[in-house]
Amino acid sequence: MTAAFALPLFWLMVAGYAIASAGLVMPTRRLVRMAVAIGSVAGGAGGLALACLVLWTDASLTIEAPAVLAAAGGWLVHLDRLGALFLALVSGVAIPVGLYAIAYMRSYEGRYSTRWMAFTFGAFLLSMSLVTVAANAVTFLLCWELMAVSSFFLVVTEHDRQASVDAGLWYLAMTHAGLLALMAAFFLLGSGSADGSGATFAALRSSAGLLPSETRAAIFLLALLGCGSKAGMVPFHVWLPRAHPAAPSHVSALMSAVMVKLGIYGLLRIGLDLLGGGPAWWGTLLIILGAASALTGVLYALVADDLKELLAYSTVENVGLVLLGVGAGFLFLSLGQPEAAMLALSAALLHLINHAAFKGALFLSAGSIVHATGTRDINLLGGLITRMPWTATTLLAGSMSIAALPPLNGFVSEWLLFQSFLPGVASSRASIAGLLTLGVGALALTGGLAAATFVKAFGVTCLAIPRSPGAAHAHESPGPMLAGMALLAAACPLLALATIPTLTTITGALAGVAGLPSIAPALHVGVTLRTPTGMATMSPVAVAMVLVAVVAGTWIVLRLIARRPVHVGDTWGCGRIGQSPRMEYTSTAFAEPLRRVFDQLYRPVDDTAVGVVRPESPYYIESMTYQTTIHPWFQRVLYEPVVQGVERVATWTRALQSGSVNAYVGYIVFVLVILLAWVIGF
Amino acid sequence: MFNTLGVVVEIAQALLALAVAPLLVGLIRWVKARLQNRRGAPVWQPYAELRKLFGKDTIVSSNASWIFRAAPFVVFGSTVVVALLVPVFVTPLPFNQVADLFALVYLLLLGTFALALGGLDPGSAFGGMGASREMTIASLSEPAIALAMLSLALGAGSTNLGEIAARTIAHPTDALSPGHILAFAALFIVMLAETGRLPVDNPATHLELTMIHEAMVLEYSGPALALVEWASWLKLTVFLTLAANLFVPWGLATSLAAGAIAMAVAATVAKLVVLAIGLAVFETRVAKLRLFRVPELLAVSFVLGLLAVTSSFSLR
Amino acid sequence: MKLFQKIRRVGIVTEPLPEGGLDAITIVRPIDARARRLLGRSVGIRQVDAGSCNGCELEISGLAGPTYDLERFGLHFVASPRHADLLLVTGPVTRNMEVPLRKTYEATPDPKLVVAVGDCARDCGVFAGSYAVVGNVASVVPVDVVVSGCPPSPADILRAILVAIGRLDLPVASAPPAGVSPAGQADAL
Amino acid sequence: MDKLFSEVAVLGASGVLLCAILLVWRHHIDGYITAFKWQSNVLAALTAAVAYFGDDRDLYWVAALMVAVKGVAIPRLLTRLAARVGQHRESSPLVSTAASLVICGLLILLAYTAARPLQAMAAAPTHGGIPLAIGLMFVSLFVIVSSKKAISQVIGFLMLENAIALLAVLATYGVPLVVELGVFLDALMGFLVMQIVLYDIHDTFNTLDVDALSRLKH
Repeated sequence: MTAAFALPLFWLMVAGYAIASAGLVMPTRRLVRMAVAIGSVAGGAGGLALACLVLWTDASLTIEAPAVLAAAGGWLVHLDRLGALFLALVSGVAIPVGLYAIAYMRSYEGRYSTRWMAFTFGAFLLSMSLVTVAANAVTFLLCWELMAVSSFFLVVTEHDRQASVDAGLWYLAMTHAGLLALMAAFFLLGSGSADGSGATFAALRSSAGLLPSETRAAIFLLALLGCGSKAGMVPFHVWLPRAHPAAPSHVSALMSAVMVKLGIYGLLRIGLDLLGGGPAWWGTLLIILGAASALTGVLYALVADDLKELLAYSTVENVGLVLLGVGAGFLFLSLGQPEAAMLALSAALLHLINHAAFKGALFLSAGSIVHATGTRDINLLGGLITRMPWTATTLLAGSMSIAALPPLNGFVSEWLLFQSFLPGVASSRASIAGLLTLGVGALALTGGLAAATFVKAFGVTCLAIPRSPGAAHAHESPGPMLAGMALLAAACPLLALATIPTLTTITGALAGVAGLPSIAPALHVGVTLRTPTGMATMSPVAVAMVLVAVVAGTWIVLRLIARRPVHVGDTWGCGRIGQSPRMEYTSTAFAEPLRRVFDQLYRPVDDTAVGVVRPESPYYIESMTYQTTIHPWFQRVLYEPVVQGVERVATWTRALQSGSVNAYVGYIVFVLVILLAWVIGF
Repeated sequence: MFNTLGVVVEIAQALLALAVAPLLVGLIRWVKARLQNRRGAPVWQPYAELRKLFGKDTIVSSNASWIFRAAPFVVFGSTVVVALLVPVFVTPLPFNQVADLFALVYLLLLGTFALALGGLDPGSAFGGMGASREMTIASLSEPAIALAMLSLALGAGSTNLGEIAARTIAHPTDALSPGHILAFAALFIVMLAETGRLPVDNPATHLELTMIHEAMVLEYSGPALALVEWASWLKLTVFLTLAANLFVPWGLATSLAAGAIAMAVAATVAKLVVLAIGLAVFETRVAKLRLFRVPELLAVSFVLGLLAVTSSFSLR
Repeated sequence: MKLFQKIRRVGIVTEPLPEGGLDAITIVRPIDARARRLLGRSVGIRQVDAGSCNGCELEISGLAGPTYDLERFGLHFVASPRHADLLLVTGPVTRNMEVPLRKTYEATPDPKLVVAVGDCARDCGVFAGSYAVVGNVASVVPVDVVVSGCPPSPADILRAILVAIGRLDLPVASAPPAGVSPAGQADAL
Repeated sequence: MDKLFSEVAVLGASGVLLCAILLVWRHHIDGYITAFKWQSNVLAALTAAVAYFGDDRDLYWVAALMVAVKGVAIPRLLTRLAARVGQHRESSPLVSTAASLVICGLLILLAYTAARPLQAMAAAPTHGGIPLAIGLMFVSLFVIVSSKKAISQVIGFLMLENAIALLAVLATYGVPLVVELGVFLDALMGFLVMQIVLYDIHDTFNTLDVDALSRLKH
């Protein structure tokens, strides 16, 4: 009976996002904003309800429209549980982001076209939702491309800023390279099914097993390229730290919290569902790339001084963590340990969902800060906790979650990731045990560095004295923005408390996919998590309760026994007369020790300029400027040669373009002669 | 069998750890004073310090927010929760099921995180410096801890502390296995770094530029300072107890019989005293490292952890 | 190993605090009873050099050494006035050190004590009347106990601290130290 | 008994490897020599333990010789050498210390992965230590590759010799005494030759920085 609701809910979702897009034709700016908010909340609610329906009951949704795009195989929508999990993610984040947009879009009014923004925003949400329900190659690729194009327009919203345009171009180039790879992957996948059933996923799934192993490997690598570039996996992540900061903050939140996750979805869909897993090196490759992403992401997040760039790099890190889990899942499947694989994949997906909550909250808080202070530079912020208490609180909640601190949700999923590696370390195969041991090390280092990064991100941004007039005169953001932020921030503790239901839903979605057990193994006893191999138990609810009880108990006891007054005084500074923000530690200073430790990776370019007052003595110094820049290695090693090569080829081809008709005819004759010679010769 | 009584014993042993922590620090200070040919403060001196601090007024910087006031409670609370997890006398207890070694690490990280924010909040240069250094060391010691624990977990087949201790009690020769010894060495180095002992940080320094832990708490006064200090002493006690009861758990009670517990109390106290004296002698012997050699020390600890894991592989 | 052999050979060198010799010490004002009750067994000392010639500092640094070993009485130097219970102030207060001294006093949580060490701290000593000097310590912050001497011996300083916290008995002095006002004198000159 | 034996073997091998790690951590040539000395002594102790458990009289002699030659004589010679050429510090290593340590860790892991089949082949209770011995070889080679001073390279070579001895002890309970003696003699001769070469380098270039050797090309 419940299945009957599926179709109306689907159309509610589509209609909601259509309303958001209809902002394009609204007569007043106010109506534009209202359309976006109402549309995305309604669409999100519809999508979330639909996803829950599919996840928790045996309902499913199938819509066929073979007439549309008939030549390419027709339009086919089918929502299964794996897709529903991601649909829930898209919809769940769409609601707070829609609320947030009501107020946030105001700051763009008058400068940029909010109508166009509304249209592309609606299209972006719709296309992301449709990616999760697409059930054949053409639908999937079409929605994928729509998602890329609509988000491209959102990235270049501030089209008069060079940085935004550059970011947009990088994004466009990378995402289209990825699209080409995905098209090739689907083409290869389809080459197995001769009956021309239009490359539906069901057909691809059944025929994929018959493909030769080289083709399967090629498909996997192409999918990895296509989905990895979308997910921000190292080394295809270069667009991410540019595009996410450049986009308006509610869009950054969507891109970081949701869109990159669809890259993971694509990888799971193609690699696991359609191909059914592969040999051990697939998992190994994913683990290596995941560890590289996690470490690269967190190391660059650590030294970033731009708040949104920091968050963007931390997205790369978290995608790396998810990939570590996914890789372990692939690896265990190939080793014939489906229970361990289930644990690893569930841990990865749980982290993915948790990351959506805290990264969404963080990006929205960052947007609120940018909105209030007009800067993203952490070195110019400070003291916001007294000026913007709510924003600071949501930023703190997000920071603590992402630093994997108990009792919040990031802790639970990182704990599960650790645990999911243990069965592999205990494996008797030396190479796998060694690989996963290093994986555990990488996971731990990432966790520690992430904590340092977010002490900096929260501490320098929100605490102490403001470092610029903008920060000093900051004001709290309007209600709708706070509501959006609060929803996502509240999700952090709630998801931690609701770990067991969430995890059950995830295992339910994964059950039966590829070689995973069709009846999900229980990962818990009551409220206590328990890994199937019996390696460990942990109860997030009990940890949270005990922690809160002890902290509160300490507070009460101290109130009873130590009742001495509290005075307010100056910060101690060895008796100096006044305190100025220039005496505080800055973001750059905070990261300096770790930057020195990882000097060989960062290879910073330092530049010290000393203004000497008297030429006769170098000790009378008027001013001193210290500048340091870090040029990311992937940029230097991987991309610059490519870009230079393209430029060289372009210069060379320009020489061909003489503009003279004689030359062009000459080329034609030349080619003809060559061709004739070839025909005669062979 | 463990339920109500077990919870009571659990809480009792955490409270006892809390009560003993100042004494342990006092003992270390006393031994160090004697090794410096001084008479030194009596071993119960830390209790006098706590009593005094709880009776003093508090001065809070005008720049500080609620984070500064809340941080000591979070630091103290998270450390107490860790103390609840550690098998002090009896193993396994109900709380064993609630969290394991990895959770323990993240609980400690919660305290470090809170204290670093508390250091940054008043806006003083020292606080920022301390926070930055503390996070540097905490983050770099993370992989070493993880690998040391991995090696322990591989031996016991579990990451829950109770099972690890129980396993070693059941197989006493395991305590001498190379994986165990190397993991102990790795964890010992991490302990020095995490609890701010020599050669990483000098707990008795007065020079701001060489401080790590102390620099973060320069702004705290009165009861808040008492909480922070007590938490750091408890952290040291917890680490020493872990070292004693995970690596040489002999004497640990496996039931709630009165005789067994009495034995366990005696054994634990004896082990803690030995470790404390050992630590004091070690601290007398070594000089403080330059800050930028600390990462090298932690790299040694990481390699030790890796070696511990490899050794336990090799014995399979 | 050589280190520990040497430690064993040298043995404990701390000397017992010599009896008597309280003449150098003056209690300036009645000491807060709560401070005495609270600080009996544990005192954090913050030393403030308010313009001293470093003679007194040299003697004070002897306190922490093995011979005088102030730690045996539960006294210890701290790194921040926030942790301190007792300020040990030396030197005539120079113009540049007036605000820092006051700020240090304000930064120390109650209950707190102030011990002025040396003749300069008592009455500006040889610097009395200098244009660079604001006045004695008592003219800037409330002083509880004064130790005379140029410089006072470590034993005197130690005894003064013990007097301040009530571990040694000394009747309250009848007359406060001569309140010189060097600034006024400078004007007169 | 066999379990205890294999644990002692792995423990001893770990100890030997640990000394190598210690050597990588130290900056001073003195520290290098001390680490090498301890390594040789641990190796000798391990050899004695293998002699006891394996009931092989000859190995006791080998152990005693190890202490005498590698534990006492060579460190002394090295100290004299270092004092004479005024070398106290591996001043600017090619790779930073922390990075070297991590690389060594990875090399050990790699050695374990690579030597696992080898270990499975050897049936002796000592076989658990074989990967560690191979790891030690890698670490010694890394020390030779990454050090800039000729004297630290010499210590690296000596450590490599220790690694081979360790492998021999663990894999086959030590080669026959005669062969072992030959190896010793070889090592000693090699060391003496190197000493002469070192003096020559020092006299010619007034430094022991091996970078200076590239000047020979001109």
